[in-house]
Amino acid sequence: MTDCTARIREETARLLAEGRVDLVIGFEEGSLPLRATPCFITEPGDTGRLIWNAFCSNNLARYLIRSDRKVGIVAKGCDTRAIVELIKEKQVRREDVVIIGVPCHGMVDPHEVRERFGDIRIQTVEDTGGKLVAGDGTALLSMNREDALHRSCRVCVQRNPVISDVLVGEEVEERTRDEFTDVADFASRSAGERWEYIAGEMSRCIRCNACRNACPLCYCSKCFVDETRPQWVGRGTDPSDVLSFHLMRVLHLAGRCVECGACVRACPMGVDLGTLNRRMSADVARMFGCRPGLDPGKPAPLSTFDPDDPQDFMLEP
Amino acid sequence: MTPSGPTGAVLVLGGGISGIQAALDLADSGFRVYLVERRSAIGGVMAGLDKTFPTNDCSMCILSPKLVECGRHLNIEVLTNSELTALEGVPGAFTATIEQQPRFVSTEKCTGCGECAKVCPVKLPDSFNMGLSDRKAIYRLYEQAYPHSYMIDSAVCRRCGLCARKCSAGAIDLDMQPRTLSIPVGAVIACPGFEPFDASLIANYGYGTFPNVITSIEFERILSASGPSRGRLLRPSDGKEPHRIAWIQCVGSRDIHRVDNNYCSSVCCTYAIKEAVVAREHSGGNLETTIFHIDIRTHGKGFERYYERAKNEQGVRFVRSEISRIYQDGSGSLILRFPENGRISEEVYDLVVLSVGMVQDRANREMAERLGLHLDSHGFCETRTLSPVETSVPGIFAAGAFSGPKDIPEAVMGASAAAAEASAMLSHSRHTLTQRKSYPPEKPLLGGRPRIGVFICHCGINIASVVDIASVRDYAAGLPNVVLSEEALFTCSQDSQRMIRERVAEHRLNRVVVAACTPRTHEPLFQETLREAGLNKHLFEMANIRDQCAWVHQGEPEKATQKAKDLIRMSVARAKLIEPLPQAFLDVNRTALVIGGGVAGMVCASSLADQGFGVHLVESAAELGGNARRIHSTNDGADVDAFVSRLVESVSGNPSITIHTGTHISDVSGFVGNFRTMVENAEGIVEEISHGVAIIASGGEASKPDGYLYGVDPRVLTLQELEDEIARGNPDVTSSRNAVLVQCVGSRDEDRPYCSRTCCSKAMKLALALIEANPLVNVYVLYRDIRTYGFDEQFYLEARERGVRFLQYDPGNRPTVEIVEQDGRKRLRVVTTDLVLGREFSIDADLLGLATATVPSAGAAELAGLFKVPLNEDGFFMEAHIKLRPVDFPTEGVFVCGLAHSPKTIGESIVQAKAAASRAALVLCRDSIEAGGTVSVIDGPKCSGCGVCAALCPFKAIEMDESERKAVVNEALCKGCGLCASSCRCGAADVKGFTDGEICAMICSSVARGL
Amino acid sequence: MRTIARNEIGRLLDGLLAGYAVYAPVRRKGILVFDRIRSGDEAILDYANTRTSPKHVLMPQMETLLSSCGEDPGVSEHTDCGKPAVLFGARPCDARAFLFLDKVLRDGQSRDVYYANRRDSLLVISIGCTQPRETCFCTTTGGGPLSAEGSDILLEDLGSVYLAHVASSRGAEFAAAHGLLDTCEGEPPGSGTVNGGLQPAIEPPVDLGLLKAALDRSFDDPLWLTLAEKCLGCGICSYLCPACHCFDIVDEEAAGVRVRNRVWDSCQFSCFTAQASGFNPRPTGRERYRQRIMHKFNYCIDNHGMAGCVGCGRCVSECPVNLDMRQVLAAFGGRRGGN
Amino acid sequence: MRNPYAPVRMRVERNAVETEDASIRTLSLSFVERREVFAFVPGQFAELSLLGVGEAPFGIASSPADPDLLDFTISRAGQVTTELHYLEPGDTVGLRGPLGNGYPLEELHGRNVLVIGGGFGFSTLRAFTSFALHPANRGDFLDLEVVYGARNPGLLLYKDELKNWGRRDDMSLSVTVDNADQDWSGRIGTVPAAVKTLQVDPESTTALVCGPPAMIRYTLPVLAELGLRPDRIHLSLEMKMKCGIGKCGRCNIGGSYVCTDGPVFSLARLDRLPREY
Repeated sequence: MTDCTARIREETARLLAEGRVDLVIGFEEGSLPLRATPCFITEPGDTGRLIWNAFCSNNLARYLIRSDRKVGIVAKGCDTRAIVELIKEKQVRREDVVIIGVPCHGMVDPHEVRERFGDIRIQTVEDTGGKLVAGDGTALLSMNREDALHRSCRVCVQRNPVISDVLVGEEVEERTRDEFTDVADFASRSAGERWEYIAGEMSRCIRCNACRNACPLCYCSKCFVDETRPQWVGRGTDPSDVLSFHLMRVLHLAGRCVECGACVRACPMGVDLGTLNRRMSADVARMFGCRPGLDPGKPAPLSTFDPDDPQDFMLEP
Repeated sequence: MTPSGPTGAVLVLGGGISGIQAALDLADSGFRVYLVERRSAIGGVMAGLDKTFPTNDCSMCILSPKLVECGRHLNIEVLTNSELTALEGVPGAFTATIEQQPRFVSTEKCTGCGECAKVCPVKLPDSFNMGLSDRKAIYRLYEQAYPHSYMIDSAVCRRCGLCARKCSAGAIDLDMQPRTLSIPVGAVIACPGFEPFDASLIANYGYGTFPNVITSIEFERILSASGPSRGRLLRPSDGKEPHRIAWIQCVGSRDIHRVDNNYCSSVCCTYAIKEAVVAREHSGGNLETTIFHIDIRTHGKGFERYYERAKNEQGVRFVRSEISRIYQDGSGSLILRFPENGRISEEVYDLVVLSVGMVQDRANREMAERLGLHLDSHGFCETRTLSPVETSVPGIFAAGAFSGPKDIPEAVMGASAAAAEASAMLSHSRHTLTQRKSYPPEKPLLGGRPRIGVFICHCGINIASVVDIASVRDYAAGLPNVVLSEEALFTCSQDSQRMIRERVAEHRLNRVVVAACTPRTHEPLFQETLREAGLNKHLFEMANIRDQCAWVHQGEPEKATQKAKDLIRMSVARAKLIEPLPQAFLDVNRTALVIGGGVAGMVCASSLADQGFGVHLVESAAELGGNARRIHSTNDGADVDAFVSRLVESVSGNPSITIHTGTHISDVSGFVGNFRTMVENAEGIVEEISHGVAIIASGGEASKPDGYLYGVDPRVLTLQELEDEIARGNPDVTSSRNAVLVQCVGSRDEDRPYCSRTCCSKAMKLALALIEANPLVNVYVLYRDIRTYGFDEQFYLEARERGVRFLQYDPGNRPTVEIVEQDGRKRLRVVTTDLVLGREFSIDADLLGLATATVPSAGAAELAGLFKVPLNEDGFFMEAHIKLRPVDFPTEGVFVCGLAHSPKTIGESIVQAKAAASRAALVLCRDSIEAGGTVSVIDGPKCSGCGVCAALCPFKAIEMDESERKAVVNEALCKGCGLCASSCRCGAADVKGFTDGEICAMICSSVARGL
Repeated sequence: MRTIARNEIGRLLDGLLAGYAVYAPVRRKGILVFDRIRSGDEAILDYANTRTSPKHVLMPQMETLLSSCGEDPGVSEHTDCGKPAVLFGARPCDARAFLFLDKVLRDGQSRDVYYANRRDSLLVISIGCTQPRETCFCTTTGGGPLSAEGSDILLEDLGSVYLAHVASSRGAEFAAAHGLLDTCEGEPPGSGTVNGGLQPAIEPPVDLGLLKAALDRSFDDPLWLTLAEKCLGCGICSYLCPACHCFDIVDEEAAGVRVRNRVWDSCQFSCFTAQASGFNPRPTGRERYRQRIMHKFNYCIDNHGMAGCVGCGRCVSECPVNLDMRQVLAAFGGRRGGN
Repeated sequence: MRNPYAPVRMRVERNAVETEDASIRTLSLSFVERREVFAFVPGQFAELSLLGVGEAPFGIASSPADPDLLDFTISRAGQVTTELHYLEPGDTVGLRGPLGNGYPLEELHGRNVLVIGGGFGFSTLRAFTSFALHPANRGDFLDLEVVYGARNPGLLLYKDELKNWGRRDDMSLSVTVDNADQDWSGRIGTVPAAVKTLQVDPESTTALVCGPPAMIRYTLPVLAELGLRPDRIHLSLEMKMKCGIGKCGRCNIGGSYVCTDGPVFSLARLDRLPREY
């Protein structure tokens, strides 16, 4: 980790000094324990702010959308998956971005840590690779790093960057195939039960749009939610409007969602968006054999048209 | 019409697909057309087919729009129940006499409701369904027939008058008399089609005796959803589902023993495969299908793949054997006896389908006689390979199966080619006899409140017997913005149109909703009425309360009525939002660009020039001529060299044609009507050509063979090289003792899973030429299937008669060649195993000819990219629709012909080139290209520039503005299909007239019944 | 001075339930929020603060202002707020936010009757803080862990007991009427010997006066661009904020029922100020983030005499990219105010 | 207690097409139940609404001198305006107002008034001009000079009124269009160009300006050239508004709300506000 930090700083300084990029987007220390925060470096002298640790969970690809600058970006597997899709969808020009790829061990969910350690006032966290050791100034507590990972990191199929210009750190071993076991139980429930569960989760939604705005693939200049002619979705918290919003969003991401989990992490209300998204991803994988973000050459399945499409999905129960 | 010019009208004889295509091409290019059909409706054979190969498109579904178009065309007069009785005059000024039998039903008044047939007491077998079902004395030929009206079969009608009393439209007139018409026309296109071979002539198959032995045409009806069993696969004897079906090929074709037919009907192999595949789909795969055949002739574009898929994936069994006899067992099943591997086998089938060929019947022969046309020995209209649509009579052109067996695309191309000939002949009289409709100026809407008129149709009792029209009318009257709700017995009738026009004026209606039948057939009619009423035609909306209410909920009148209200409420909700859509008109550059200076390109260029258009002909080689320079003569003995020279001369000397040899296309921009193409020569000098259409005739070439010692031993030649040598009279070749021709070298293999189509006939020609040169030569043809389709079959027969030995090899065990020393001479030893005899042959040859594949020319892919048109898997250009648009592309204004499209003979290239010229002329003779209307529109600020719409647009009407990162629609190319709108996540793409807002309004109102 | 035992609270709330709609901190699917309780023991007393603020008690995220039905031309105004309500357990910062909302919605030129009616029938019983969170900065904006502003009654948390301070006449009336609590007779909270040590120290990141002065000069500061660069433009900060009150008015019609609703809105959304013509006076995140800070720490002080922020820290703790309001204030106040 | 969100019912008396393309119409409304105290000054606006469709703010286009009929000139842009365009005489519509400050009549008292309007922005200036021309008020002002422009003749509003004004001798009117057709005999050119030709006494003149942003941008320098002080130039601003009573939070410019402190601001005041409009 510290090694990665040094390498990221080094590469950033080099890219800026050589004038290859105008800006490098990476992470710096957050203002709170268990947090890192995106940072934007334009001066080689500022590279000392850059860090790499277990809390660099934001998907920085979000910041690349329709940028008119040459940008260097520190990118994990999931960030690069998003970049791949953004390039395909012409939101990012490959030649305008320099990817400092960082193989990822999975990012730690502060909520999990707090849950585990209870109400202590965490002041320090050490990531030993296998363990997380937290201190409140008086005592040290430790937990398995693996148990503290974000949900998206636990099922991540591509921790190493899919594409990169510079690779920082050792490649990590990829997990075995993702069989979508985490949504198997959900999928096995009846339609009514699934509906009830999702509706229950959505009832906490406050329509802050953080899921949308954190998503690297939600880049429409005018989101359907903000559209008034026609008014697809009411603006309030009527359950039907909330559900419509989330269901439409997930459908807009079908075949494009790279499962980075940014939406889940952004939600202030802990709404289980993960289940809905993962279920959609499972369908996309099954029906189209597609895992978005992994194949730069392959068009998104719902962005292709074949007049002879058998449309056999219509026959599914 | 100028007194000196020819008559600007054309008589088209025959209302099948050929006649329809010819009529549409001609009428659209400025000629008046009389389409004469013997039967009571146009549509021909295609109307009776179930699916079409190789795409398995529903035949009726692709034909129906053409029927409607033909029927509606202002400049096509369809004369059904009619027959030409005489043709007098000279080319350019004929007078045709047409005898029209009475229909007894007014086509203007009849709405096709079908109540008359319900009361008609006379029942007889329905000939359209091959007698497999019944019809009444008053009937309609088939469901989607045009004219849509019923007719009375006077031969069986008892004149009881029940129908006339029942008809609420008053359409029936039992006193209708025959009439004779005298029509001046400038040219005639004869395309009366063909008759299926009468299978009862082949006694040993028991057709006519055994109920479960049927013809392929009957089987099409059985498969058809509109057929006697509504698409359920049942056999005639007992209505049971068959489990084993056999097809017997070449019934009436390639048969000089039982009948004197020495030609191949060309289509039966592929249609049998299609029937087998479709039958298996119908039965859920629980069906054994066997095709008994001599050769499998799947020589058409995409057919070989179709065959391979049927054989390898779809479980269709192919047995190479001739059925010697059929017996019937007690259950009605059939025992087929046939030789197999030297023994006689017997197999039992539930149903036997005879793949009957195409023949000419007496009626066609008599008609030909009246026209003075020469017929060949089989009664087909005589034409020449190098003038394939010209008959023996100037001014009369032949198309379709009248001049020989053809499949649908060939018929369509022939029809267009014939149209091109007629058009060239009459080009000075274009637009002299055609009508153009004028409309009052459109009233501006001024943004006022929507004033919607709702017109509800009884459709006789078609709708009214189920739906409570009065309650629907009252309901509609109370809907928001509806200022008038009115019912009509037949909303589509002429007086109703007048009524609608009056109401628009009286009530200041600015939107019209018609609740009746389907917009597919009737929307244009009502839109026309709106235009006549001074309203933009898009201010119209239709609710289909017949199909979707009265028909599907026939037993539930309350629900049907409720649903009719729901549908009307939705329509009104949309109507409120509809806005007039402006139409823009763009000028057309009346020049064509023809790419490729081979026969196809030259023929096309000269046809266009003859039709009065300027042409730029671009050829990459230094001189014109292309592959034809190496053909020398056709099978029927025509002098190709002379033909090509003449053609080059005439093209070069034509002031309308500008020739650009030694150049290639470097850039293309623009769109239909207004292309700009850069033509670059070897020195890099670029010339810009402005043109309205482009025809790709970039040709093909022979593949270089792999193996067989080609390039190693000088005696191993491709067939093309062999032809050159024979023509040159090379003694090394003409004095050969043992000549071996190997077929399918590079075709029908894994790399090129298609048939090169021409090689079998060419092999016959060369074998016969070798024998001609040296009667002592032994010629061996090593083949897989002999595909001498059509009249070329006679050359196969002749080759056999002249002693050519045919040895069939297995593609898994191809012939081998090695050089062996014998008597101090190096001989080419060819070893092959004959499948029929099952033994190995070793031939010491001094000449080896290889039938190489025809492959697309090298620049095809680049050209495809420049014009944004597709290529198929084999690298040939992919037409818009393999059946009905064989020379068009989805991209408007670009056409294809010749080898660029697929392997074909020189004669076929000529036909296709003329067809392309005909289609291109349709664009060039227009005053302007209409743009706008129901087209896509991109809301710039909402567009995120992801490019999905541009990638998906099948018409290449959307481009990305890379600097703005926005999609841009070219309205001249957009067809309003809506693919962009449905794929656009940002909601930036919308189709005018079907906007998200309008659709949403309908959806919202659909769930708002409470109102 | 009388105290109320911690374990008596449940019973106290039960008693109120008969006459009042009672809102208290409860856990809903793992998230702590203010919601109506059905029994006193539902209320959670051991909490730092709720995830969402109690603002919705006075200004629901969505409320119907007007409605009409079918052909009837009559319009219902929905201004009646129903049963009087008690908000129990608000933190002093959240209670203080009501003071701010009052200035904007109730006490201004046009009285917002919907808010005002709810406010006038609401009694706020807040509980002082003993243990501030790492994100708290109430002292910056004039509040404090034991501030009674905006409350009717403040409970001072002494561990096993609470000390009650009546902070308004309505609080006094309520206390008297229910005989539930004795008052502290004017003793300021935290001044008692018992709890003196419990008042937590919260270091203000910036001096509000100096900040205001700095912001007055900072409209075109390039720093706004830097801050907006990180901001995702979501509405978490606005929607969790107890003082944010921007709203939209939207009409809907379904099945013959026509309604005009008020829904929360956020100045961070691009459509907030976008005009029908496409023109947007705040076209990018830079203008929108600036508006947020300027509104709270500059314009509100000018217009209402207090900042539109009470330092509850929700925006700090929940911002998905850790854009920390305190650092933002320090960046302006520290830089400009300091010299 | 008055509910500031509840509209009063108005009856549509007239709905007239203003422009050739029918994109702008003028609604004339009368009070249904009782003539409420609806005292307003030119330059104020009101919210028109159709319950279930929506509410939108419009400047009052008629003069307070004709208090019984209120005019609103409405450009069709979204759903609300489309539905308002659809209204026919006898229909009812909701109204909240008057809102905002209006033109500073007291300040204008006894001064020359230069009215400068462009396009659709002319509606409240029309209200002012009609008001000023009313016999009861005309004496309150000295010279009245009106400059009004549109993109083309078809987009000019209040054509009959313009004709009448053109004939009067107690005011001067110049109407100009950016692009003319052959039927147009009037002035061709932009509004700023027309203003440039005027002779005004800067000391005794106050300007009222309302129009599209481009017009305002190029007119202000011309006014400065003519010597008008910023506090003698008043602009009526367009801003997205919802509540109209300073609560919903979207129309502020700095600490000022366009809906309550505006929409009319003096240039001097605007210069003190952030440029966020």
